[in-house]
Amino acid sequence: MTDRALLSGRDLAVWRGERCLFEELHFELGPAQLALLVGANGSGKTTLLRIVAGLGVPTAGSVTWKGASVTELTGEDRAEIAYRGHVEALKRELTVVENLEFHAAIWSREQAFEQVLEELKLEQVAHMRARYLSAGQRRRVALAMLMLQGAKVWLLDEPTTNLDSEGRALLVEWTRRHVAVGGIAVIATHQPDEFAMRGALMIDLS
Amino acid sequence: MKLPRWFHQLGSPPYVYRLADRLCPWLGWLGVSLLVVGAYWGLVIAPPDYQQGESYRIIYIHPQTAYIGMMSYVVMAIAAGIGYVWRLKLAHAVAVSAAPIGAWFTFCALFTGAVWGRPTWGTYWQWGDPRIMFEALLLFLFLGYLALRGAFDERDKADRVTAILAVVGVVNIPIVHYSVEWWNSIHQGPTILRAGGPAMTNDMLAPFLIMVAAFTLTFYWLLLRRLQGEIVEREGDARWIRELVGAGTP
Amino acid sequence: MTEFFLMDGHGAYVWSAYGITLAVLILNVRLARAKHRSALQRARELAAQAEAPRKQPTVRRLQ
Amino acid sequence: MNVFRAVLLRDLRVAFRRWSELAHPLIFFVIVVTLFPLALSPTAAQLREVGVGVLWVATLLSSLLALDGLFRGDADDGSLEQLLLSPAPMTITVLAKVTAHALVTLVPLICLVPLSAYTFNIPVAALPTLAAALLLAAPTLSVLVALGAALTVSLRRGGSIVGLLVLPLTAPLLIFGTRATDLSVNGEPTAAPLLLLGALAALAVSLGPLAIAAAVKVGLE
Repeated sequence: MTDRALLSGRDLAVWRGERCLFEELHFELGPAQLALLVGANGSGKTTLLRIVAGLGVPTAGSVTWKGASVTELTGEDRAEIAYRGHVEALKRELTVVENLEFHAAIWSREQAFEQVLEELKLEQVAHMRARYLSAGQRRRVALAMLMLQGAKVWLLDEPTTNLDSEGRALLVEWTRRHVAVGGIAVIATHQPDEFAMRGALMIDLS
Repeated sequence: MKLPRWFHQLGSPPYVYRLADRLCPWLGWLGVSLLVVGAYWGLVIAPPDYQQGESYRIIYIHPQTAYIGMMSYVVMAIAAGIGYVWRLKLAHAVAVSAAPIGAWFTFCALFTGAVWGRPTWGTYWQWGDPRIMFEALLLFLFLGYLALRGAFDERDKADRVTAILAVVGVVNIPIVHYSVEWWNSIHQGPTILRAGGPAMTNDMLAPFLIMVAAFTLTFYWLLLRRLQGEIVEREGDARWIRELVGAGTP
Repeated sequence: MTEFFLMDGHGAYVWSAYGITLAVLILNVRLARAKHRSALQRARELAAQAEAPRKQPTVRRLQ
Repeated sequence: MNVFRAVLLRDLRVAFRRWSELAHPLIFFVIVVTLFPLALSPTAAQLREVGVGVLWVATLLSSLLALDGLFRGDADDGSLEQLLLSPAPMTITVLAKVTAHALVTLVPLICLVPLSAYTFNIPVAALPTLAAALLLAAPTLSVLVALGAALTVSLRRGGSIVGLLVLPLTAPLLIFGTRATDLSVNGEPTAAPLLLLGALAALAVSLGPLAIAAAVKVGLE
């Protein structure tokens, strides 16, 4: 059972000093499933998402991907989980293309990102330094990187911030398509109904 | 890797807390009595050194404090390493408890070493003596550890980051020690004084060893008392703490 | 008795060395005790407060 | 291997696009070196006596200046997280970043040192050994500085304590480095200290990245 592509968390708990953010949290996501993470600011959405990504360490409990703890993943298993935080991991001094080429080299993916850039209407700014991009454009480049990585699991932390309505629609559609073809997505958001679909898991931290 | 049962028992805070409560009285009283006996023997009964005279009596405390300082760093580094690898909160608690003790004793060793240097070599800060320089560097390592620990407000992160510094530090200690020794040998040539001073006659050896034992016992008493404080702090409102505190122990 | 303290001129060094060592020992004993006692005091305050409310998040499936 | 190359090239490119920041350690070095003759009497013999030590201490201090950009820049814009989550082992990435830092800060510094050796009228014959010693010390110094940066990556004002964390560990470098230069100034064989510097470099380059990678992982927890 464990080798089936399963992302599961068992009795997760996080304490900050004497304050408890959450405890005894269990969840299990199989292929083609979506989870929406909701809760007020500071309720621990980002903390939980980083724990699921394997960046953060819970005070108790563990998160496993295909049976192995997410903190011990290496090689291809590691590349199957994509995490997009509030900041877009763009070097301000590099152009959009240079940033994408760098990430392609890191995930050893061939660089077919021209098509994605067009869809995101970024082809004019492709050779502009990331420092001169607007917040919305930077968000779109982060989306391009997400597509480039081609990960099975998407962990997105409030991905719709700074995106205009057109960008949001694109994101929602891509997420739906990603889940439809068997991908897993965990999205921390303040507008869950934007992504809501039948069978989605709703994790409310507040 | 299956760890032996006692290792797990050592890993459970309530067990260690009660163990410390049982051990501390013995360590404390034995340590203090040995300190008194050793000091009296060293100051009054033992003969002065034919070469250095009375100031030689500092040999009954300086090497001991230096040895405790060094041992504290090793205890700290090993505990921090175990805490980091096996994620044992208790091991981090031991490391945190050992650090300030080590820093204080290294400072004390530095002071007594410098004071001892005054009559023997004519200066307070004898660059020639590699041990003084090594003590100073060890003190900086301790201060670095304590400063780094103080810079974090979240305890878990502070534990794991300072653990890395402690392990890197302990790997560097032999390197620093031998490079300082090497540096001293080229500048001053073989010192007339053997590292430990002139050979100790038997009646000097006895108080020396008593003081070593006394300082070791005191170190463990201090370590366990601080460890108990750390354990209570780290366990927060765990059930066994509520019972312990509810029972209103001192 | 005085020549015992004078230690033919080396007295100042010997006694200051023993003095600082004694001071460090006593200081550490007090610090260790204070740490233990304040931790227990803090634990008493925590014990007095009610058990922290359960913070289990709700996990439900959308229909 | 291409991850090493990718990270190295990226860091070099970013560094050169912010080239003004590269100059800070060099300027600091020159200032420290020129201040010392002011503080001491300008007699040739005494300056040479002190000069070697001053050059080495100035090199240690100015290498500390450039460390903030090593990890903090990546941590703030989120790329350090992505590097941690990438399939490549973090030690390779860290090694690439340390190499980039060494090339960008220490190599120019090493080129500068022989020039400033003139101010302390260190004989020209000693310059090759001085440069060799600095080159051998560069990897160890870079690893130590990178470790200091990694340990304080999540601290806002981490820079202030890195000196306290790193400088005690540079004592062996200082001892062997100055010794090698003194020996060459007196024309004696300098093999021993240089070999010891080489040994330290081997240890630093092999074990250092493990500790640095661990420190970065914990720093971002």
